[in-house]
Amino acid sequence: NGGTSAGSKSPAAVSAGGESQTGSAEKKSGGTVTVGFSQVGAESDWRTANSESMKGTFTDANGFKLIFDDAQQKQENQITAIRNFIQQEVDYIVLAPVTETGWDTVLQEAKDADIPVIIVDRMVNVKDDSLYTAWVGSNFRAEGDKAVAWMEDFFKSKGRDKDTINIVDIQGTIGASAQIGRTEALEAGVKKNSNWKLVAQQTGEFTQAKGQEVMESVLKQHSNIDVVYCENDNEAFGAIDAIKAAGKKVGTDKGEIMVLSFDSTKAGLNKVLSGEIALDTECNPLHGPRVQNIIEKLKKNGNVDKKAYVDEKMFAADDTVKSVSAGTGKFDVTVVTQDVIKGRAY
Amino acid sequence: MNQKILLTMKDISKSFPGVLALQHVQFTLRKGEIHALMGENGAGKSTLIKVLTGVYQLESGEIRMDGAARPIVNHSPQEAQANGISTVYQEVNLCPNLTVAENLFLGREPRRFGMIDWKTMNRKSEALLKSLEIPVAPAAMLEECSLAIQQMIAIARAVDMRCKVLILDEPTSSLDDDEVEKLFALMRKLKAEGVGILFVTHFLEQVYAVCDRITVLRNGGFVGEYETKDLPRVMLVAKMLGKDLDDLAEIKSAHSEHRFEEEKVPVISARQLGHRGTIKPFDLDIRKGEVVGLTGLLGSGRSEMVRVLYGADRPDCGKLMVRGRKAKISKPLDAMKLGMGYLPENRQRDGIIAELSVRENIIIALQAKRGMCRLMSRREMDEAADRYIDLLQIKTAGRETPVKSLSGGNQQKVIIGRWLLTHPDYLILDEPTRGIDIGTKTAIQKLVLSLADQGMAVTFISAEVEEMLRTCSRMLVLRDGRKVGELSGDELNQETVMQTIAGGGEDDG
Amino acid sequence: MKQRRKEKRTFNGNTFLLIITIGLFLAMYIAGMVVFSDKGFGKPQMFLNLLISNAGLIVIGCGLTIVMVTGGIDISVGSVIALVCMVMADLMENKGVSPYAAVLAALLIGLAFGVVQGFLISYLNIQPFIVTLAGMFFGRGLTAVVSKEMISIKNGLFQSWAKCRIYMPFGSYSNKGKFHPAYIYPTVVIALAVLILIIVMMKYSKFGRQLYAIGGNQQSALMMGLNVKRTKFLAYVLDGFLAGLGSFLFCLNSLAGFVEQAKGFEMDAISASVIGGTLLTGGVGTPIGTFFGALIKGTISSLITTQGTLSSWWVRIALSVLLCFFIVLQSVFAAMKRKKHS
Amino acid sequence: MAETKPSVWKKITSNRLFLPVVCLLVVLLINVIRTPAFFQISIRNGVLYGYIVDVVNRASELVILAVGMTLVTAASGGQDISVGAVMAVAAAVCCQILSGGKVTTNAFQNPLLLAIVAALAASALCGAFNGFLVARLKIQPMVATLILFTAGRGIAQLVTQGQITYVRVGTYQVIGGYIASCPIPTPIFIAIGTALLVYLVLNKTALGLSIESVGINGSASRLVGLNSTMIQFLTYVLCGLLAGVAGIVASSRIYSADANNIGLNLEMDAILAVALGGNFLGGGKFSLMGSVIGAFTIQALTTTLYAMNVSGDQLPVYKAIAVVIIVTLQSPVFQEFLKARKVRRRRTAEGGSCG
Ligand SMILES: Nc1ncnc2c1ncn2[C@@H]1O[C@H](COP(=O)(O)OP(=O)(O)OP(=O)(O)O)[C@@H](O)[C@H]1O
Ligand SMILES: Nc1ncnc2c1ncn2[C@@H]1O[C@H](COP(=O)(O)OP(=O)(O)OP(=O)(O)O)[C@@H](O)[C@H]1O
Ligand SMILES: [Mg+2]
Ligand SMILES: [Mg+2]
Repeated sequence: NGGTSAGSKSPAAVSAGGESQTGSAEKKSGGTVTVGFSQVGAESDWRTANSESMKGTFTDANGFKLIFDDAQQKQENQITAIRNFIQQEVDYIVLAPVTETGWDTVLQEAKDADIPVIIVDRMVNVKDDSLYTAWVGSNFRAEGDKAVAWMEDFFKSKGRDKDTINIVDIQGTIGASAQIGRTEALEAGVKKNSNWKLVAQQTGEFTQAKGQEVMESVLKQHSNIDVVYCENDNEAFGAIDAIKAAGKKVGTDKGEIMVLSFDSTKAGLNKVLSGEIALDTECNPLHGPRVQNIIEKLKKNGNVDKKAYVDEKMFAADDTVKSVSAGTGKFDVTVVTQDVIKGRAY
Repeated sequence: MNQKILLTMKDISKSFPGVLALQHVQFTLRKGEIHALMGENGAGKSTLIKVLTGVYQLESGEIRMDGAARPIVNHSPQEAQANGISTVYQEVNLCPNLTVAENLFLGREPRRFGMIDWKTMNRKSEALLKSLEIPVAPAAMLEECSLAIQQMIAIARAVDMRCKVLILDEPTSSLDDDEVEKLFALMRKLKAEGVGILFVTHFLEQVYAVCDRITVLRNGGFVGEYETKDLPRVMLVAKMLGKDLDDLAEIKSAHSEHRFEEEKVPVISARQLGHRGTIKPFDLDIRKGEVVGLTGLLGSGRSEMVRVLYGADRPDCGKLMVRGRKAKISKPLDAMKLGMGYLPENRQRDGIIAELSVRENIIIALQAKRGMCRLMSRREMDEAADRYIDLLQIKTAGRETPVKSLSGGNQQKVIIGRWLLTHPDYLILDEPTRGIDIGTKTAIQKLVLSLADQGMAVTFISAEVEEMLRTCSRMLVLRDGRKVGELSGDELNQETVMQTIAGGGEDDG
Repeated sequence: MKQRRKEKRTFNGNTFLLIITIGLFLAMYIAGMVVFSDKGFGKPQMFLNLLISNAGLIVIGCGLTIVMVTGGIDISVGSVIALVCMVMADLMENKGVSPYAAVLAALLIGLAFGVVQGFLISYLNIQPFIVTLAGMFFGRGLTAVVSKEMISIKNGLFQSWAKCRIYMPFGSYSNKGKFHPAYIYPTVVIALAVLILIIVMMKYSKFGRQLYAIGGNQQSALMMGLNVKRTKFLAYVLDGFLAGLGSFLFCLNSLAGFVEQAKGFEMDAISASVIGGTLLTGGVGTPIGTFFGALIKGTISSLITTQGTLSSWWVRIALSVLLCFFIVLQSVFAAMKRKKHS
Repeated sequence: MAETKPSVWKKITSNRLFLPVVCLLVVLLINVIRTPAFFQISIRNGVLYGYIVDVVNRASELVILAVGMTLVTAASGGQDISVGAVMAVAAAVCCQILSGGKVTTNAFQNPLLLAIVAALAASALCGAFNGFLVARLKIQPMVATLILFTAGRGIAQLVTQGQITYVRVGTYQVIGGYIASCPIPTPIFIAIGTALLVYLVLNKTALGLSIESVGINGSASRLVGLNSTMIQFLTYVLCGLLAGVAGIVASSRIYSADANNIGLNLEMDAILAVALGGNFLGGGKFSLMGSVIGAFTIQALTTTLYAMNVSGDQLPVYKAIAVVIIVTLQSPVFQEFLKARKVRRRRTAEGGSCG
């Protein structure tokens, strides 16, 4: 499957870990570096792209030996895997945690064994920050905030900032970090804008089928929905189908239902291109080069940032809103074209 | 007769959907007596016992123990046990996954420091088994024991519990004479100790051998209570059936004469057929119209021999010819296609398909023989079922009644009907009359003979030598899985058979 | 006059299977030690990790064995873990309750599940699968009612329990030549203690033997004068209690509460029990078998982790191929035994 | 014997399907009260539209699975927990063939028929694997099917290379959508067709009787000439095949193969459907209709709870309570209890009139 295995060479990746190619040459002389990577599983395209990115980076050719473990979405499996890595005396442990919580004991064991731990994707929530060396990942709350800010700007520019906006939130799997961050952002947005009304909130479990089922049900209860805030692309696909089946229109005009989504997979961006998804906020899975970058630095005893957020883009169907400011910064909104989609790795 | 009254049951009634199983039945048991409960299949004997021990809820009537003023109701077998009633039920009720010792002592295990004392339990079991001469090790798993052994273990368990009332529901149905004698000795001993024993059996001799009193039930109703010595056999039978029975002894005479037109080619002929571990290679020829009996002691391998013939166990040596042609039988269906039928000995395990209706149980073998795709029409099924319900006088609320709610004897009849329906050329009957009442037993014996007259070859196994003598034209004697003798003609008498079984016979091989 | 056959058998079919299971486990582990000797598979800590990771599984597996021996099943255990972990986390972190009280709550929750499910199953005679399936839904749903967010347990005392290491007198040298003594956590001690207790109970108590009797033939057990309903009820209560206790151990390992926790754990526990020789139809099974079942499952995943080059889907496939191999081998041995016997 | 002719009412109440149907009706009744719009059916875009349509439509996969699960349960006294995973395998095979190995396609790369046949063959093969383990090697059903339960989604991912494969072709969506101008969703036809077909096969041949017989007493069935092994094996193959059908329907609904999520947790619902239909999970006598009704009950329950705006993650709590109530109502002990109470009340009434 060409699209994914080329992951590490995608533009997004290069922007983060530019020096990776040169670094690897020097690595060979210094002996191979063993990296134990505990991955959540393969529950979504995003995750698969993430795994492929890691595998594509930590290759023998680059001077690495990757021990890959798939935890099948179970935290206890990850804990076991890390203990296993410790016994194997790997040089680095990379952990994409299933959950944010519950890592104190096992990370302590890693620390006692002098193995640096690099966390990717979700953050871990531990009492003692020194238990991990660095973190690379997405800020789900920021993603949500960006989408909310875009929505505010969009309605303002359309002159609908006084109208009542009925919003449906199709949540991700309850308890997942992405769900928590994105839901929080929306709820904060609803609180802030008194004309926004959250008319329904239901989990679509990050799947198309559930997203569709939930949307079907919601459509039967509410006739005047303005926005569907889907917490990933798959849910958005399902919701769009349900909306169409109910004889309503997807779109950004008044009377139509506007669909917001996250992830920005190729399939998602195609929907943006066709105007069915109004805004798709990116969630970048290509962490391999970034982690490699950190390891190179650590090898040279250099300092690394404790936390590194991946910068993520926003893709919109039109240029009504050119950029939004949310949280700490200002973010540009990319209008999706065929070229943008071609350039995507996943 | 002013023996102390142990137990009285008054006006007991019990009904099941569509059946009035008991109507105003009386029963009185005195201290130190053996009291027979008699009746046809489905008369309500087992039901009465189950009402007494709390397996079924009592509908009306009352039960008193020890002549106490207040009636008791046993809500569960546990309560009955606590009240001093210990029971051996008609169908063996033991746990197959436990050892023999555990089955003997379950619920009353010897303990030390609150923990089960396995050593003592095994030792006690060993002693108990020895005293009853049950040839089995305490540590053996129950499921590995033959049905007869299981039955004896159940009896051992019941008698070893110190009880006031002992109930034995057809305990002798799968025992041979030796075992029965042992059981009787034991019953007499308990009787002397003052235990009251309720005894159900279909063997009249046994009743007259041990019982002091007889209560007769018919069709769920109470017929009467009699002193054994005041009630001659014919009277007893008449009371049970509600009519006189034509003479038992006569059935063979008319028939045993035309036994000669032996055909050249046997229907079944086995050559050095055997099954490792259970049955040594044997030769056997059975011709059309012949009834061949298999006899031997408990565990002598009679059942194993017929299972090998039928393909229920795959023989690992020798060959089998059916009507002169070499037959390959690897599974029962092959045997059925060749015109064989097999009534297994263990009704519960291998016979009835409990939740299915009487109709389905009767037609299932014929249906299987015809194949998946040729479903019998509903009318055909109904007719077949009705025919055999009628012919065998199966007592059932209807042909759609689940077979499990029939009385033990009637279940047996259903299975006999099942095999008759397939019209086999060769029918194997492994203890077909187990648990069958005296009236029907004769009917079945007659049926077997008339089938033989029509040209069917039959192999007949029975624990009762007398019954075999009445029906068989030839008898094979087995010992320890080996065929040790073949008797026919004049040799067919009680004495010779017994001698051969015991091993006094000269013709070994 | 009568020929008597004395049965001379040192062990029956089930004991034989248990020995086979243990033998296969040893064979597998030793094979792992040979193949992955360079990857630390031979270290004693690797084995102890097996116990550490599976402490909760062992305790809950024991509970499941109890109900499975009666012919029942309990598929609510995964949800009970989630609920217990969540409640404990919530109590300690949000309500400021002491860890002792939280542990008590955990045990009570387990007990409550046991009592309710046991009542429905034994007194109302509803099929165990369905009752505990409802229990599974209920527990998971209730977890979400308590909190939809993950809660991390940061309580000092609780963390000190979780991190308290018990060092062994032996250990191993690392590649750098440093000596690391092997260690276990208190969870292992608790799990092993429970295991031994349950083994003794199943073999030497009246209650234990009644469980087997009921599983062997419920009708017979009733006719033999056992109180079937009460015994079954108690089995589920005990199972619930052990589920609560196991959840506590699980929580010590994972230090967190969240809705999706221990999803599918019931299948792990059931398969551990079954690999250890328990029959789903009842009457057969031992806690010691379950213990080895859990170790076998742990070893299989440990082997795959150590191998470390499979992609996600191959991991699943490899896991089940090993599992399949194991189960089939077991059944072949069982069949051979049966054949020899009859 | 005083046999009164059973009244019509008694005849109805003693029917096996009586309670399952009542339970379904009660669930629907709750809807009438809580969500009056529940029974409104309108036509939108030329197709039927309304809650009740959703229930019937969404229940389709469950109905198909429940049919297979019923057979397996009846014949082997155990359940096939791999059906959800087998659905994913079928979906993966189907979509992968249609897309010709690409992640997304807008035109069939291979004929639809080929894809469907291959998918069904794959799922039947899975069923055969389960059947072999259960019927031939005598491994306990739940454990035997645990193997594919774990491996199934792995295999599906292997087929799709861990990607969600999209088949964006209108024809493919017909299976999970609508046929040309027919207002009724296709899955409903497929579900009812499958159930009917299986029902006919069972009742026009001796298969139904044989399955029951084998499930009740395998050793007795063997002795009357039934091939117990073969029959058990067959039910598993059929169960696998039906899971394949359900998998294709589910995949067509989302015109993609989502190996991780197609049929997720559906095995539990299928087993629940069998039980709610009044079937005994220990094997033996069964009622196909009961299971179908059970499947509708579950879906009605889910849709109801959605309609009542119960949050998705708390939904299981209510589902559990409803399930417990339903099975308690159906439990013989409870019915006995009710009957005893009725008798007692009648008796006291009679006693009162006498005295
Ligand atoms: N559980 C039950 N459900 C329905 N009917 C039953 C049930 N048990 C017994 N019966 C019916 O009650 C009647 C009496 O049966 P019971 O078993 O007491 O006969 P029995 O005298 O013991 O006969 P047998 O000599 O054949 O053992 C029979 O007609 C039988 O069909
Ligand atoms: N299920 C079994 N497992 C192990 N051994 C058995 C089993 N059934 C029978 N046997 C043994 O096989 C031998 C032959 O038993 P079989 O049942 O054929 O005897 P039988 O002559 O038919 O006597 P009966 O039927 O009166 O008990 C006996 O020693 C018995 O203990
Ligand atoms: Mg009887
Ligand atoms: Mg015999």
